[in-house]
Amino acid sequence: MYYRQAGTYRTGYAQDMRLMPLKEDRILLGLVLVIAFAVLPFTASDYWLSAILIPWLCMSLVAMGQNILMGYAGQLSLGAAGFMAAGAFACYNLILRVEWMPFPVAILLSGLIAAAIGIVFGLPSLRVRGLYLAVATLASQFFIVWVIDKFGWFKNYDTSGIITAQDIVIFGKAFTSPAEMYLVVLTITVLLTWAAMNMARGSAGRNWQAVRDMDVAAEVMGLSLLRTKLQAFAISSFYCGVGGALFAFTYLKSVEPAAFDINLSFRVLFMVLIGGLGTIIGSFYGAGFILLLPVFLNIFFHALFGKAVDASITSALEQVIFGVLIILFMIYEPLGLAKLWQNLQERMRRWPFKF
Amino acid sequence: EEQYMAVPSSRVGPYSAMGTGYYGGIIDYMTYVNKTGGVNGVQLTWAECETEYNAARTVECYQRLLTGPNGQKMVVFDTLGTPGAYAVINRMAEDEVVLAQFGYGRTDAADGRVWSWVFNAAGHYWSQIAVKMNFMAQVEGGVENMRGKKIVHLHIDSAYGREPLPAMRQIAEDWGVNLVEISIPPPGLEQKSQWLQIRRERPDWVTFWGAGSGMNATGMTEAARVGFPRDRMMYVTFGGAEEDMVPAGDAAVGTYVVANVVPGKDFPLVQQINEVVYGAGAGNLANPERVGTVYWNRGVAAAVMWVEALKNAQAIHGKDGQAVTGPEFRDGYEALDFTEEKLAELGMTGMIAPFKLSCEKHDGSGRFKIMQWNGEKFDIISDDFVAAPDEGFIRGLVEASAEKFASENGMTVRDCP
Amino acid sequence: MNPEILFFFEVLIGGLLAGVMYSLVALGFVLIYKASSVFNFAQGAMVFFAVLSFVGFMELGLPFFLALLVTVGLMILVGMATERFVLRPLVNQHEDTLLMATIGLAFVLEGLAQLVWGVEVRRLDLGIRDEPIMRIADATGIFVSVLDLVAGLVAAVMVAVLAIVFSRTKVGLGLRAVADGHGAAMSIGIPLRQVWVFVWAAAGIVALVAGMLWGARAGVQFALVGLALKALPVLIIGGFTSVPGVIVAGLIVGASEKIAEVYIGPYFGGGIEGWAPYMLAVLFLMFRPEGLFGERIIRRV
Amino acid sequence: MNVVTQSHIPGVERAYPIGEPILELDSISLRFGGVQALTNISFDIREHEVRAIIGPNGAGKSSMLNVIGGLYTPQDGTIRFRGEKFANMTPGKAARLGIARTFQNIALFKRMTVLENIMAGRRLFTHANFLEVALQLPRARREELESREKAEEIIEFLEIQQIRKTQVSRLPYGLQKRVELGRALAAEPQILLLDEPMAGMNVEEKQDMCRFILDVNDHYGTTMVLIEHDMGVVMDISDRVVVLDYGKKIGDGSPAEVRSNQDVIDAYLGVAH
Amino acid sequence: MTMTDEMSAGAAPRPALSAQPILSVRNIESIYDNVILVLRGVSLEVPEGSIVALLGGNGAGKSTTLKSISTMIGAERGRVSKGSIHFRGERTDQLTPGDLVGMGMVQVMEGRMCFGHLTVEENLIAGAYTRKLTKAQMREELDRVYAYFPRLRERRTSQAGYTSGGEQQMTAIGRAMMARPRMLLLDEPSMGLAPQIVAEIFEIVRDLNEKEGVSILLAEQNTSVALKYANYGYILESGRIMMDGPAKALAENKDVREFYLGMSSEGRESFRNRKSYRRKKRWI
Ligand SMILES: Nc1ncnc2c1ncn2[C@@H]1O[C@H](COP(=O)(O)OP(=O)(O)OP(=O)(O)O)[C@@H](O)[C@H]1O
Ligand SMILES: Nc1ncnc2c1ncn2[C@@H]1O[C@H](COP(=O)(O)OP(=O)(O)OP(=O)(O)O)[C@@H](O)[C@H]1O
Ligand SMILES: [Mg+2]
Ligand SMILES: [Mg+2]
Repeated sequence: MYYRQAGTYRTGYAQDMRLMPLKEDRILLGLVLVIAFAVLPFTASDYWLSAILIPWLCMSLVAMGQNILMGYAGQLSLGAAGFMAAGAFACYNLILRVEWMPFPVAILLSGLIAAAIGIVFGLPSLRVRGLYLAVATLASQFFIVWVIDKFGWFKNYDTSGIITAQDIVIFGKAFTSPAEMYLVVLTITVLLTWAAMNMARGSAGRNWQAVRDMDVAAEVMGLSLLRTKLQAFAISSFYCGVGGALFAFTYLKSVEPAAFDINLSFRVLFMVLIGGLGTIIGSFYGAGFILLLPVFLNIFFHALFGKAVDASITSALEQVIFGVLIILFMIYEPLGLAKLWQNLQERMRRWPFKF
Repeated sequence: EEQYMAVPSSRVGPYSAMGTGYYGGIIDYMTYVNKTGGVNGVQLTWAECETEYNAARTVECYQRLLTGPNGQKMVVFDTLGTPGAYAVINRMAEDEVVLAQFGYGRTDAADGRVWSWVFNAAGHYWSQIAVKMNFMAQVEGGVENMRGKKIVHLHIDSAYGREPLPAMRQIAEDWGVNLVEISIPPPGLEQKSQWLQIRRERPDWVTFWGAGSGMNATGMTEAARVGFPRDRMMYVTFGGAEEDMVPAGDAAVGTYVVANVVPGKDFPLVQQINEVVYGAGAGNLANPERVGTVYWNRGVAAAVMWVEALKNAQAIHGKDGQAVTGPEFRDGYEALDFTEEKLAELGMTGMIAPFKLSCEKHDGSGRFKIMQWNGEKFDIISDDFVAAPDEGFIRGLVEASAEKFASENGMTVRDCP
Repeated sequence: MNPEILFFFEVLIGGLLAGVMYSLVALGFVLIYKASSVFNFAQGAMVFFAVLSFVGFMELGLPFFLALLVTVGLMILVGMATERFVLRPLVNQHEDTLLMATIGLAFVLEGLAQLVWGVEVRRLDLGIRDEPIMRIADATGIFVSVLDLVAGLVAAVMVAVLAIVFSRTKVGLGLRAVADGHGAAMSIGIPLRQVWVFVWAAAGIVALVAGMLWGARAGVQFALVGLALKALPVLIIGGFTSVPGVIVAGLIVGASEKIAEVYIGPYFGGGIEGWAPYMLAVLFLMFRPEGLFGERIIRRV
Repeated sequence: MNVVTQSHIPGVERAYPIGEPILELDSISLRFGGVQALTNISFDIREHEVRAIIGPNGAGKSSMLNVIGGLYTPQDGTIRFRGEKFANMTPGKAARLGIARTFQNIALFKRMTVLENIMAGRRLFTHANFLEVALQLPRARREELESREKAEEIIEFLEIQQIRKTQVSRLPYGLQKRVELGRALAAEPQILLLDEPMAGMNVEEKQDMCRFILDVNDHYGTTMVLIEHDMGVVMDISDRVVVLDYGKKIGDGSPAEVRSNQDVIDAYLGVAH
Repeated sequence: MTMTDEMSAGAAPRPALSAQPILSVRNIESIYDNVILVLRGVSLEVPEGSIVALLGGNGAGKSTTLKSISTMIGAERGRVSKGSIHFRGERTDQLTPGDLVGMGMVQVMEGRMCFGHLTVEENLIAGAYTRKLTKAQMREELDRVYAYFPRLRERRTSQAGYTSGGEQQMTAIGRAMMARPRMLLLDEPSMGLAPQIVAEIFEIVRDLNEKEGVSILLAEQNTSVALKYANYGYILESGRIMMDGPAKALAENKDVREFYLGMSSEGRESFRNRKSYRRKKRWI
């Protein structure tokens, strides 16, 4: 077993406070990054890059946003898709209307725009909590999509009311092939993940969690609930916005507002719950599970039965199995995939002992 | 030799009824072709993928189906839905795949100079709305009588629901028709406010542009509740199927719908499929009763065009008895020419209107039959297919819109011979 | 009477009638939330599952009432199964966990329903006329159908019954106790399992009723799942924990959304019904964070 | 007035002799709907002293602390801090004035570790905004290190090193109380409000807790307001005691005085002491 | 030294009072989340009609022991992984808390586990959930409890969530009494209660025990009171029974006096004289 915690000593808190105190973890991370950046782009098939990896990374970002708000700040929200839409259409219009606009700047700005909207729709959180807040945030979901759908300007008055995402151009270089777009998405995802982890572990994250776990105590410590909650809403929406923009520009490519409907918001919610509330990395697991499991089930069933069994039956069956898996999950590890992985590590450390 | 086909079906969720019927028809016809010697000996194989009628998953399916199990590349893609079509429409040229929008999707794609890979062989929403208004004119006793009449366009609040408006507004203006647009937010299982508005407007006609039989059926029941005559309502092709009428019960009786592909069991082709495929128990429909229904027949017709396109492609590129590539298929599809004779020989006379595609003309006849629901089935009430009042005009709109799009997105407009 | 005013009343009444239909769906949520502080995501799926099964049984040749009986039995079974395989293993877990589990349940029910009964759209004929009652129409110019009245009646009765169960009966006390704390409830011997089976079965039956009334209009089909969305604003305005709140809030939502759509909608090209109720709900929450009738959230230090 | 100069450790001069009133409460009244939680209560708290509040259950002790901490706003009455008048105290203000507290029903951040809880207590000493934190800019890093060091200092002091990284919800009740004290200390308060810090502890643990309280009071001169039911503790470690009963003040003075006060005996102590 | 062999002997349960035990716990191990082993072989007996005290420091495992007995531990992702528990001769491992309440065992859980949204009186009524009572009988029962806790009568109509800590503790105990148990498991009943109420409550406990013959197992930190009222005591430290014996004997024991009663040879030692060194319990 490679996993040894014993024998790893730390001198000074700085070292203890590193992102990954364990050497093994750092090695693992490095490996993952190398594969993600250097290996996959050249080895993975276009299908994998454009239909699996890209959407997965995009949705992971969105889930991360949802997780910051829900998992860390404890503000149950259902507006994710709305903010994705905001980001996507902001990005489109920025590039459309400001010809010199470089893609990275556009992405950043669309994130910020989403964040601004997020703050507005976060206001109810000051008085409203829990499920009530969740339903209240649905208002943002419906309203944002409705506005974009209603007013032609957002879609440059396209006759069929859809936008066609422009090509991604960075410093004159166009990123159009699946591999290239994958690299763009990957880079942004890695950067934002790093930032999210820092916030989550740092004072920002502690403030959010304080508000989540015991807002009275947090207030008594001199924490302003108002600022903390709105901050969480803003950051969360930022991530959703960026995720949405990338999703539109690298995956959907041509987008109608309806693509960001309520069901998408729910799916994002599932991702966070399955992945694990209050864990950044869990967002990736969750997004993977919710986004890809149905796909794999579908592939699997068609491979298994081919044309022998009526596809209507297999499709329905897939749904059932998906549901059962979710339930089993919650029973076996309510804290989500992230915790599952953690326990695994625990086991490895203690191995071969039980306790 | 085999030719790989892609079937991005939607068999679960709100649009499952539609999906099972349509793709059932497609698969049944392909089975039929295989059982009757294939396409000049080429057997059809296909892979299916569940889209749940959802844009994101359609994209995934598109990528997944792009190359088939046998390594062949997909030649044609048909999403049976506007959202799906929009999600993939920009990939066609690049991947060299034909997007066969069978009576749905992006209208101005009918201009082959701009959208060289996209087809509307079963007509599109502009021709459809024009036909409807033409029919109204007939009923009212001539276009001149339309002046001052009021039409409510009651549509789902989405791109698809608004698609016919450009054409509709134009015609209404020309005819002096008073057009009122009222939208229904999805899922539209509850349309009280809309119908109250209609009651106040007291229109002469309502064109209903809904999605999903929930919304469509509710449209009719609500109409009944405010006492609006059903025989003054015309349903869109995606609301004009048995699945939409039956749930509304008596409330549906009298409702008009238009059909780009006429339902019915009596067409020789349908009967042959019935005995060859279902006779051998190889049918795809869980419930064989649905053979001959609107969506199933539509699926069959769509598949017929695939197969005819394959034949043309083989002929054009001298690949008789061999599989063809995307570009070859496209040429074949562009060369589709459904004359009366052709239809007769296919055993589908009167099932679709004759039409001919070409380099620039990617839309089919643009003609529809008018049907009326009698509580049991649809009565065909126009013995021939009805055309738009001024087909040239519609075509003009299409080309204008296509050119606008091309210039905006820097697409090259190819010039056709 | 001035037609404009008359029309306004029509809109109002139409809205109220629609509101009743929303309440029917919302009721199921309240039932389960009140008794276990679980937000039952699967409620919409239950509506679909219940009524589809009902129609399915009728197609199998069962007469109306027998089919109804069998379906009720089925929903009780569903309740038991849910308790056994979903809730029991999750005793004392965080609400999010239970929420997630009910989401899984939703997928299962949707899948099963389509697996067993197929995806065709069914028609449901309750034998209740849904055309305007002419006598009323002639007298007042306002259109009301028998089905409307029946729906109103059914809703009223169900709400009354459940309200009494919760506030007056021993079972009701047990339910509320469980909602306040699984652990404490268990420790004094309140049988969690029975309690849960009870509410879930009840919610299932409520779902069936709602499904039948909706299905009679929109047809029995998957789209019914989406009804849950219509219920949510009703829930927060009424308060997740209040049975009477459901009906009041339902009426408020129905009326205001219709009035908004008819009188304000046109200025924005319509379709504001989609979000108007939620905006309204937010406004309400600003003044009463627990809804109109919801229990105050107790926070002590 | 008799200024106590004796340190808690007999024979040693007190580093911070008890000084002028730092907090004065003037005729505070608090109602909850029907319940009259506090009626017209006035007393003061002197700098550096250990001030105990005792009284039967439901007397209004916690409510009193909540008023001081700005969680409850009294219907009337005023609070003076170092002579400055505060009509409506808010939790934020209180915190900035240097008032920290622990809660009767533990109010720790359940899903965080001991260390995180205590570091969270450093709120008022962290100024880096979330961007600096996200990008790990120098100030953020520096502050993070500082609060970590301070937190460790407190952990040492409270002797909870072993459970540094344990999630607090996993800790037994007594330890949670200790962590809560740690979180309050992290704010380096001038006044520390302790609501039954020793409830549910056995004698030995109470002795430890007392030691912590007194040490803090000695080393930092922190003023302590202490609610406690264990008369032994109250008598031993407090300088002055207020007695509440049914929201009214029935006694105020040195432990000895209070103990001999007949009302107090009747209302609170009962025969058993 | 004495304590060590005390311990080695103490591990095995010694035959307690003559009467046959209503509750006997044999060498159980309890574990949370399948990883956190809390009880490492605890054995104890509660003779019919006696009051037994379970003493020990924080995290010793008192609550866990009680939860294991009432099977409530299952609700916290914990389980008894070894050993057996018998209540009135029946093995409890297959029973639910509900069954046990039916058999006459009620646990009053640590901390104020009231139903916050229910009124005090509703809380009490809920306590009688397992019993079939007429309105009249219910009234009697309530009056009986109110007789014990007059303060609850005053606050009966207010939501339990808004009552003071002590009031909530009383509500919890009163609620348990409503079930007319044969055996009560009390987890720190004195916690957060004013001295005279503590005295009251223990008097009540004794009454229950003497008048109604209720057997009682109580986990307590307040050793002096506990030993004052109990017949027999067990001392639990880090999941093991360290010593046990008749309450009197324990109260006399030197170490118990020092560590649990805070008595030194010359009377009670003040909380002021702080030991600057950290005392470790010698026997761990
Ligand atoms: N937020 C509140 N809402 C309603 N009533 C309250 C609230 N807080 C306290 N009370 C009431 O005020 C009275 C005093 O409560 P408080 O908690 O201050 O008593 P206490 O002295 O702390 O008692 P204990 O020693 O048991 O903690 C009690 O009767 C309680 O019911
Ligand atoms: N739900 C739980 N999950 C994990 N560990 C737990 C749980 N409950 C208790 N523990 C652990 O079990 C040990 C014993 O806890 P327990 O509550 O039984 O102690 P105790 O004797 O009751 O202490 P106290 O007197 O403070 O109540 C503690 O170390 C605690 O960390
Ligand atoms: Mg208190
Ligand atoms: Mg305990």
